[in-house]
Amino acid sequence: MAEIEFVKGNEAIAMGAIEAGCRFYFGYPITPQNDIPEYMSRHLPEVGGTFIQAESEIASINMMLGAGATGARAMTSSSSPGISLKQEGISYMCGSQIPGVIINMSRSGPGLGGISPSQGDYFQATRGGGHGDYRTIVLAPYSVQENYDLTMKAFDLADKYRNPVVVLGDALLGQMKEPLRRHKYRKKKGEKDWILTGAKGRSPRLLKSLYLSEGELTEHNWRLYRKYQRMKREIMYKVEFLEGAKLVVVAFGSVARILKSTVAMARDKGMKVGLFRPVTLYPFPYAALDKLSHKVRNFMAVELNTGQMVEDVKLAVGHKKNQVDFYGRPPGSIPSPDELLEEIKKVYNKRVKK
Amino acid sequence: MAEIEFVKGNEAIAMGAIEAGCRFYFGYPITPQNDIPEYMSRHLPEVGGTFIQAESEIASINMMLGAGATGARAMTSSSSPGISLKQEGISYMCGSQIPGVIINMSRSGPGLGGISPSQGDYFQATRGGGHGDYRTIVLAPYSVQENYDLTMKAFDLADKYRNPVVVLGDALLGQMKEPLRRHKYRKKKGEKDWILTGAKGRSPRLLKSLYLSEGELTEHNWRLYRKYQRMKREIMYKVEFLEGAKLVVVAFGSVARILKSTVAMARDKGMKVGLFRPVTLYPFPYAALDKLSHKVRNFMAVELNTGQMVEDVKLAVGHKKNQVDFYGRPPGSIPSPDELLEEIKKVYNKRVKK
Amino acid sequence: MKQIFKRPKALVDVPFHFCPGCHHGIIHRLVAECIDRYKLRGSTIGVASVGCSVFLYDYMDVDVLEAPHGRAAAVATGVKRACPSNFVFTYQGDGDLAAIGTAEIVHAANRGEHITVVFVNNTVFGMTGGQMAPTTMEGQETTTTPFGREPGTNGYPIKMAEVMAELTGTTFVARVAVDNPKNLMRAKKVLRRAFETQIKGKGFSFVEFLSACPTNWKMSPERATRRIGEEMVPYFPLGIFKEDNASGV
Amino acid sequence: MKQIFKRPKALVDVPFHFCPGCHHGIIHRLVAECIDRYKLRGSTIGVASVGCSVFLYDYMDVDVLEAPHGRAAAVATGVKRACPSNFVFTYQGDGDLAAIGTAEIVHAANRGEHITVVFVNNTVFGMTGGQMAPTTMEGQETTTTPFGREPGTNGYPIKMAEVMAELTGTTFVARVAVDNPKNLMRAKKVLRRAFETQIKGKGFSFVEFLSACPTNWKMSPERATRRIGEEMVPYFPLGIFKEDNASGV
Amino acid sequence: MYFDCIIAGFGGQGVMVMGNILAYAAIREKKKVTYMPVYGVEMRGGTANCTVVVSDREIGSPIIQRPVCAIVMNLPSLEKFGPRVRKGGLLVVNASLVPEEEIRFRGLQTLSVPSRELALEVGNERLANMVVLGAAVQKSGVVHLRSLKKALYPALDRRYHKMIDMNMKAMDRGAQFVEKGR
Amino acid sequence: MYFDCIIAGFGGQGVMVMGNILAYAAIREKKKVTYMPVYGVEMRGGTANCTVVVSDREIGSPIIQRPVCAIVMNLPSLEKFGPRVRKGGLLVVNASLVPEEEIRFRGLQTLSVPSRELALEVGNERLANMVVLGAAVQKSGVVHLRSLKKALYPALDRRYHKMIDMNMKAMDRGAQFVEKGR
Amino acid sequence: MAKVKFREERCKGCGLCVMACPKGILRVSSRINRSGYPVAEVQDMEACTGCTFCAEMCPDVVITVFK
Amino acid sequence: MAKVKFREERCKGCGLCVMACPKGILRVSSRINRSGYPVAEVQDMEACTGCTFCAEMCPDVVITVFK
Ligand SMILES: Cc1ncc(C[n+]2csc(CCOP(=O)(O)OP(=O)(O)O)c2C)c(N)n1
Ligand SMILES: Cc1ncc(C[n+]2csc(CCOP(=O)(O)OP(=O)(O)O)c2C)c(N)n1
Ligand code: SF4
Ligand code: SF4
Ligand code: SF4
Ligand code: SF4
Ligand code: SF4
Ligand code: SF4
Ligand SMILES: [Mg+2]
Ligand SMILES: [Mg+2]
Repeated sequence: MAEIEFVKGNEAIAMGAIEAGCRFYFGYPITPQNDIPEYMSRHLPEVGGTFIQAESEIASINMMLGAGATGARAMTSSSSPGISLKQEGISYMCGSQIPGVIINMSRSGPGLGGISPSQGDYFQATRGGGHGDYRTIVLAPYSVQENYDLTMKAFDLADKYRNPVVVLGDALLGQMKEPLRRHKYRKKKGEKDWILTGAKGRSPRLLKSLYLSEGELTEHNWRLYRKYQRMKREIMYKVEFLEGAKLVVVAFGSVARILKSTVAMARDKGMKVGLFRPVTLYPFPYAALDKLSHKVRNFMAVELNTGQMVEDVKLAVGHKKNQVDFYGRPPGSIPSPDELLEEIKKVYNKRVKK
Repeated sequence: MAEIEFVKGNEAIAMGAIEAGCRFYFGYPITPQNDIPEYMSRHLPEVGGTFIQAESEIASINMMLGAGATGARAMTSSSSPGISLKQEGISYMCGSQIPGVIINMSRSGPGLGGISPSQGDYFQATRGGGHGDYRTIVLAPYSVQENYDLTMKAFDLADKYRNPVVVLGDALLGQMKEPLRRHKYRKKKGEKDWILTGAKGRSPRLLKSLYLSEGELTEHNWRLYRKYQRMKREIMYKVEFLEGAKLVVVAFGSVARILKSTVAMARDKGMKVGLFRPVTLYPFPYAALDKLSHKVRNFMAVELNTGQMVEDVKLAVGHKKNQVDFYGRPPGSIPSPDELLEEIKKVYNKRVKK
Repeated sequence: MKQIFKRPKALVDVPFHFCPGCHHGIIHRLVAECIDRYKLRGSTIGVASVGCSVFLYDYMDVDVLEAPHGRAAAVATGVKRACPSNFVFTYQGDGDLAAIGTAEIVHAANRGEHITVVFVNNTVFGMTGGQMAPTTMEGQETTTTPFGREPGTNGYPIKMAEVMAELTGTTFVARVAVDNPKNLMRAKKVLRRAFETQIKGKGFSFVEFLSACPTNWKMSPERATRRIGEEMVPYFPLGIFKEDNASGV
Repeated sequence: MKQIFKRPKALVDVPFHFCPGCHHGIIHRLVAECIDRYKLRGSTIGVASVGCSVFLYDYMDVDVLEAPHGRAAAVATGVKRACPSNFVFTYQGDGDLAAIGTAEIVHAANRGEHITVVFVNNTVFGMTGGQMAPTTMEGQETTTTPFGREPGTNGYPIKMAEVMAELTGTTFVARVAVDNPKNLMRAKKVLRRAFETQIKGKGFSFVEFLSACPTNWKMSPERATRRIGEEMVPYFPLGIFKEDNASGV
Repeated sequence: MYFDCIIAGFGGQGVMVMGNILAYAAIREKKKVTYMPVYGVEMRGGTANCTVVVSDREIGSPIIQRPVCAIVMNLPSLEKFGPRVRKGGLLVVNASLVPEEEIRFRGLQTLSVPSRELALEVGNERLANMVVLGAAVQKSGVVHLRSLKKALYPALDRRYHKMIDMNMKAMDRGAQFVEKGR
Repeated sequence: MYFDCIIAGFGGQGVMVMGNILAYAAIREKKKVTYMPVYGVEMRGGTANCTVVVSDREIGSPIIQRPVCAIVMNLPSLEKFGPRVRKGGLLVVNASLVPEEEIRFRGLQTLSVPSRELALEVGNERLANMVVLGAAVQKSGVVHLRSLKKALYPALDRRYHKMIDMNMKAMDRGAQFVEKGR
Repeated sequence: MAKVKFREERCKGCGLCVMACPKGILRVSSRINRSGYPVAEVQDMEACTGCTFCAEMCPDVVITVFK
Repeated sequence: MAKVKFREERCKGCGLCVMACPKGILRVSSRINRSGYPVAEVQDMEACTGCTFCAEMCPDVVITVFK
């Protein structure tokens, strides 16, 4: 297993899922993530798992809700428009505290948009595009290896918090191929004492999200809220080139990957630019960025959209106390490292060299 | 017409719609907004309009997309779970620039939740719960009269910007009855030169959201972005008791209505508390709050959820520079003016009287 | 004296929230009787839908999962695929199954999922206050067809049992009523056959119950019960539309 | 010499993006011919769906609206209700209409919307790379049925024309193929009848086209075209399943 | 002038229509009014209540934790809302369904109305709610009895207008009960 | 060591497999690699391209605006990617589909490979892509020709393994063309 | 000899048992239970055959039958 | 006397016209057009009856027929 394979990002996700014990996959085709269902349809049967191509994204998420309720590790995947359709189901899963893993290899919006990479679903993923107060952990890989590793992790987190977990990639991370090192999954301990298996020898169990008596739902919401607060333990982020940085670029996922080159180029040119990459988008690493903001005054969010995560950066570092600039490239074209360097230069010259 | 009627909030919305020239309604029943489709089914035929009870919320929003594309004034209404299901369609309408009015008389979430009032859909409404970068104007009435007036306005704004407009109420605003003064709708000028009517004597028209050639979608997204920026002209908010306020409570919709009593009570008790009520939730009145934050240091967001609009308040006034406290009451019980007074007192004593 | 009629064990001893004369109560009891009969109390996973029967879990002494409105068939698919040896049924109203849940029921049926679907057709959206359902009869007044259902605008009452029978994937499809003791006794037998279809691993079974909603029909319970035979049965004929191996009911 | 075959006027003079031998091209042309024949160029509103035919608007010289995947029938409902005197048609693939769009097509049909549905059944999700569709044949290998469609897991190929015919609300329902000149000529006539159904205000018309997808079937265009007669027609019989007033084709 | 009131009972007892009539009466008197209904899950049966606020000035909250007045039509409603009435406030009880001994709230004015008996006197036990409403209005003085009766026209569906006379009689009977103590 | 390259052509010309083989070859040499494909809308026909980055160190962007090398298999690809090659970079052109006169880029090394002719020599015109790839690798030296050939095993589906010999020959022919100029 | 027993507090007075009884010995009385419903009762227990129709038809499982 | 004309640059060499021609006078040549497809051609125009089958079957509307 330690052999290195050359794998497409989408496939790495499917591999990670199967390795982590996912035995049920429910999905509906949509570009650019079809390698996931295709891989699952071929390889799940080998491990005794079940692959179902559902009639729609809505059916998929609800099949997953059903499988998850029985304690099975289950996954669904889609891309932006399909994820929009799953929002009601995700809200139900959160309300009923049923785990499951949702992959969004997002594409361009709004509407039918296009099939190129995009980060336009940041708000949807981090704020819950469905109704009501709910949150899902959101993991944002930026390499094929992370696609694999974070998908595995997603299953553990889903079970740990009895909550759906979203892996937010995009067309770039799904289509890209890179060497992948597979590794054995070590199962997390823990009995599931809430699952539906038939009430043999015990009193019946019930999984629901309807709470009608006075105050009950308020309490349920606070209980969920406290759970979401506990998720802060899972916060992950990566930093690079922070030494003496005068400007910290904040970015996640595919654009963070591109910026890796850009920031190296900037350093080569003597610009003191660092890179901060949230790996958990929810919970967002507010505290880490806040801490950084005591040393660094200038931040710049870069996203493949017209400005979403930048709000979290502002909330974290307290704009009006610190500078938060933004460069957005909405989907439909992908910025190259060179183009991004130009944008960073503009900000750097304005803020740092002023 | 100047006669005063005693009308349920939901019905006021339906009346406002018909008065504003809405002739097509597509909807699917869900508590607590059923009075809207029921009113429409009875009264649209009187004015030659069409009421369709669709097979689902998804069908409803897509029927509206179809009717809107022909230039008709059309509306759909639902409540939280049903609105979640409309997110893909809303994203398409924004992407294709098709107007329409969407009423969300929101209820408790997450999941099936309950049928009591809630403000848990704030993020969904203001950030777009669907995929991609898109925005809808969000109007938040707080009385039966405003239900009527703002629904009328919603149709004008939808046409003006060729974009769906959301009216965000909740169970309280839908069920409450108050006297209503109807008034004649004055039609806004303007030909619709983009609508589909059959290409007789002209070249064909096309409404779509798919943009595949390199850079085209990026440009489309910026075009939409600029439109969303222009929407700032429509920002509305109301203030009360601002004279010498030491603490400004920020709230919208039903809870703002309840707070009207609370703040009056606080003033009676000599506490210098003011009330700031955003009427447009998107675009949010950032600038007005920012301006206020130069005079007032302490803000408190109050919401019927676990904390959503509070982020916008923080973004507006720059927390870390100003204090932003929060009281949330997630759905399942409604806070009374007295209870809210207690919460405000706590903050007031901590921040102002310290 | 021997007790010759008693409450089934699988029916939790609490009062129903249903309106007076609502047939949901009868249908609940019939389901519970089957659970008793086939000793399924310890192996059943019920899937509740959203409608007047949403509190199914308060009444059935089995594990229950609440599905979003219309999605019970998809949810049950997930449950049954993950737990093939459990007995899995859905309980769905006509709004739930025949309106918003059309795609889910058609495809669960077409896939031949090994589940049992209890479908309650009361020609209205009961829980939400009596709006038109896809099964609402021609001319019937509801809160959203105040002038009566007019096929030109609203289409025709949909015959779900017939549509289900048309699909290759279904094994057992029937329509019953509980409006009088005779029909009720037949319904019991049919429901048992539906249960047996799943128990024997034979595939997808579907039973449509014609059911009275006195409240939203704005009728007395008696009048409502009579309406079933007078108006509904002529349009929605009772009977078994499809079965694997026939044997007289 | 007279030109006895020419490109229909309603078909914009640009190359198709379809793969070599894809029948979508033929079907597009037949639709355009009908638009010409009935002089509908100025009054048609087409509703494009998502699938290989998504660029319908690039090819048809009429107003076109793009519907979200699966929702064309609902979108067309909105269009037609708002513009009852326009000619409104949808053009949908089998993934679009028979999978995600099941509820929308069933209910548009059941309401008897005055629209014409052109349904292209090529037994796969073409655009997304050849995944199983609800219409995929038993045993057929697709990218998501790598070992062939197995009814026990994936269900049976769904016969949409038959399901449509079963619904009370439909007026004209037929299945055709364009795999040889004879079938193609018949298809033309059937499509005209479907157009006439709407033009005469008679209600909902539905034509299912059996169509080859050489690329995803991994066959040469010739082999793919032959497959239609050899494998598809026996399971998906051609013919008119329902019509208002019969008159020989 | 400010008055608020919760009216509660079984679904079917007509508490919603009581609230509506009261609200219309206040509108007739050029007051500001809000009316807020709360239903249970059950379509029929179950419990229901509504809150009516009447004031000279613009009304803030349509929801009241501690009302000035409560009209309770059955025992569960008494138990739920009785304790919430403000000190010195008014508690109107449907004595036909609530045993006298259950009504023991300190510092309140209480008014027990034998609604069923009085309604039967007027001619129909279904008029019980009108009797209670007449009594409550007479006791509280929130609106004139005259306005209350006039309010029947806009408040009731045209179908029921033929019963307006009966309803007025029932209101009168309730008011009379307050005046005369019987 | 750092190298990046865009390979572009019609769908069906096998540009994706070229990129894959190159990537596998680099992996054999213990390099870091990324491969990024870009498809058009068309399932068949249309245009396709991929980007391969090879480096000793961890790779940042898998997408390159100005590559060190471009391999263009048809005229549209030349027009699109030719101008993007970095000064002093390498432009490999499929001379069988691109007229010589179209190739006029300053400051680049250009290599025109008559792929069809050479492939036919080896036995099958469908080997044209392998010829071009062999030539490009020989010219750029990004990996050893040996590694490139070995990379056929992991890169090709087992079904096509019987054709590996032919493919190797085609690569050799391409390399030879670079060496000998014919 | 047969006997039917009513669990009165559960009765909603719907009258379906009355409709169902072939002997016509049931009726909805004017007695009101705690939930505010008039309750069903037997008029002539002697005539009961124990056919269980009333119990089968009762939506609220109010009735049990002995024989 | 009939004539078929091919708009070669639109041809994708799918061969459906070849299949359709009752006279068997069409074939896909080895000529490649600008899009990289081999194109169809007539071998024996004299034999053409102008039945239009080829044109009807051509998915890319490459063929026009004269008679
Ligand atoms: C997504 C969504 N849409 C709508 C509703 C509201 N809703 C609840 S139950 C129901 C219909 C109930 O009708 P039916 O299924 O026929 O059941 P019945 O109450 O008649 O037994 C509806 C529309 C919902 N809960 N969720
Ligand atoms: C909500 C949503 N889900 C999935 C997709 C992806 N998608 C695009 S086309 C298609 C299916 C195409 O198949 P079909 O309708 O049969 O048309 P064909 O390409 O075969 O003509 C799918 C699943 C989408 N665009 N939107
Ligand atoms: S509303 Fe109708 S279906 Fe619902 S409980 Fe009452 S009678 Fe039964
Ligand atoms: S993929 Fe299939 S359906 Fe799509 S264009 Fe190609 S051949 Fe036609
Ligand atoms: S059927 Fe049951 S609930 Fe109805 S009246 Fe008879 S005993 Fe009471
Ligand atoms: S058991 Fe039969 S006879 Fe006896 S009361 Fe019931 S229905 Fe009547
Ligand atoms: S017109 Fe007929 S005969 Fe002539 S080439 Fe075409 S198919 Fe052959
Ligand atoms: S059918 Fe048309 S596209 Fe195909 S080979 Fe013949 S002319 Fe060319
Ligand atoms: Mg129903
Ligand atoms: Mg298809």
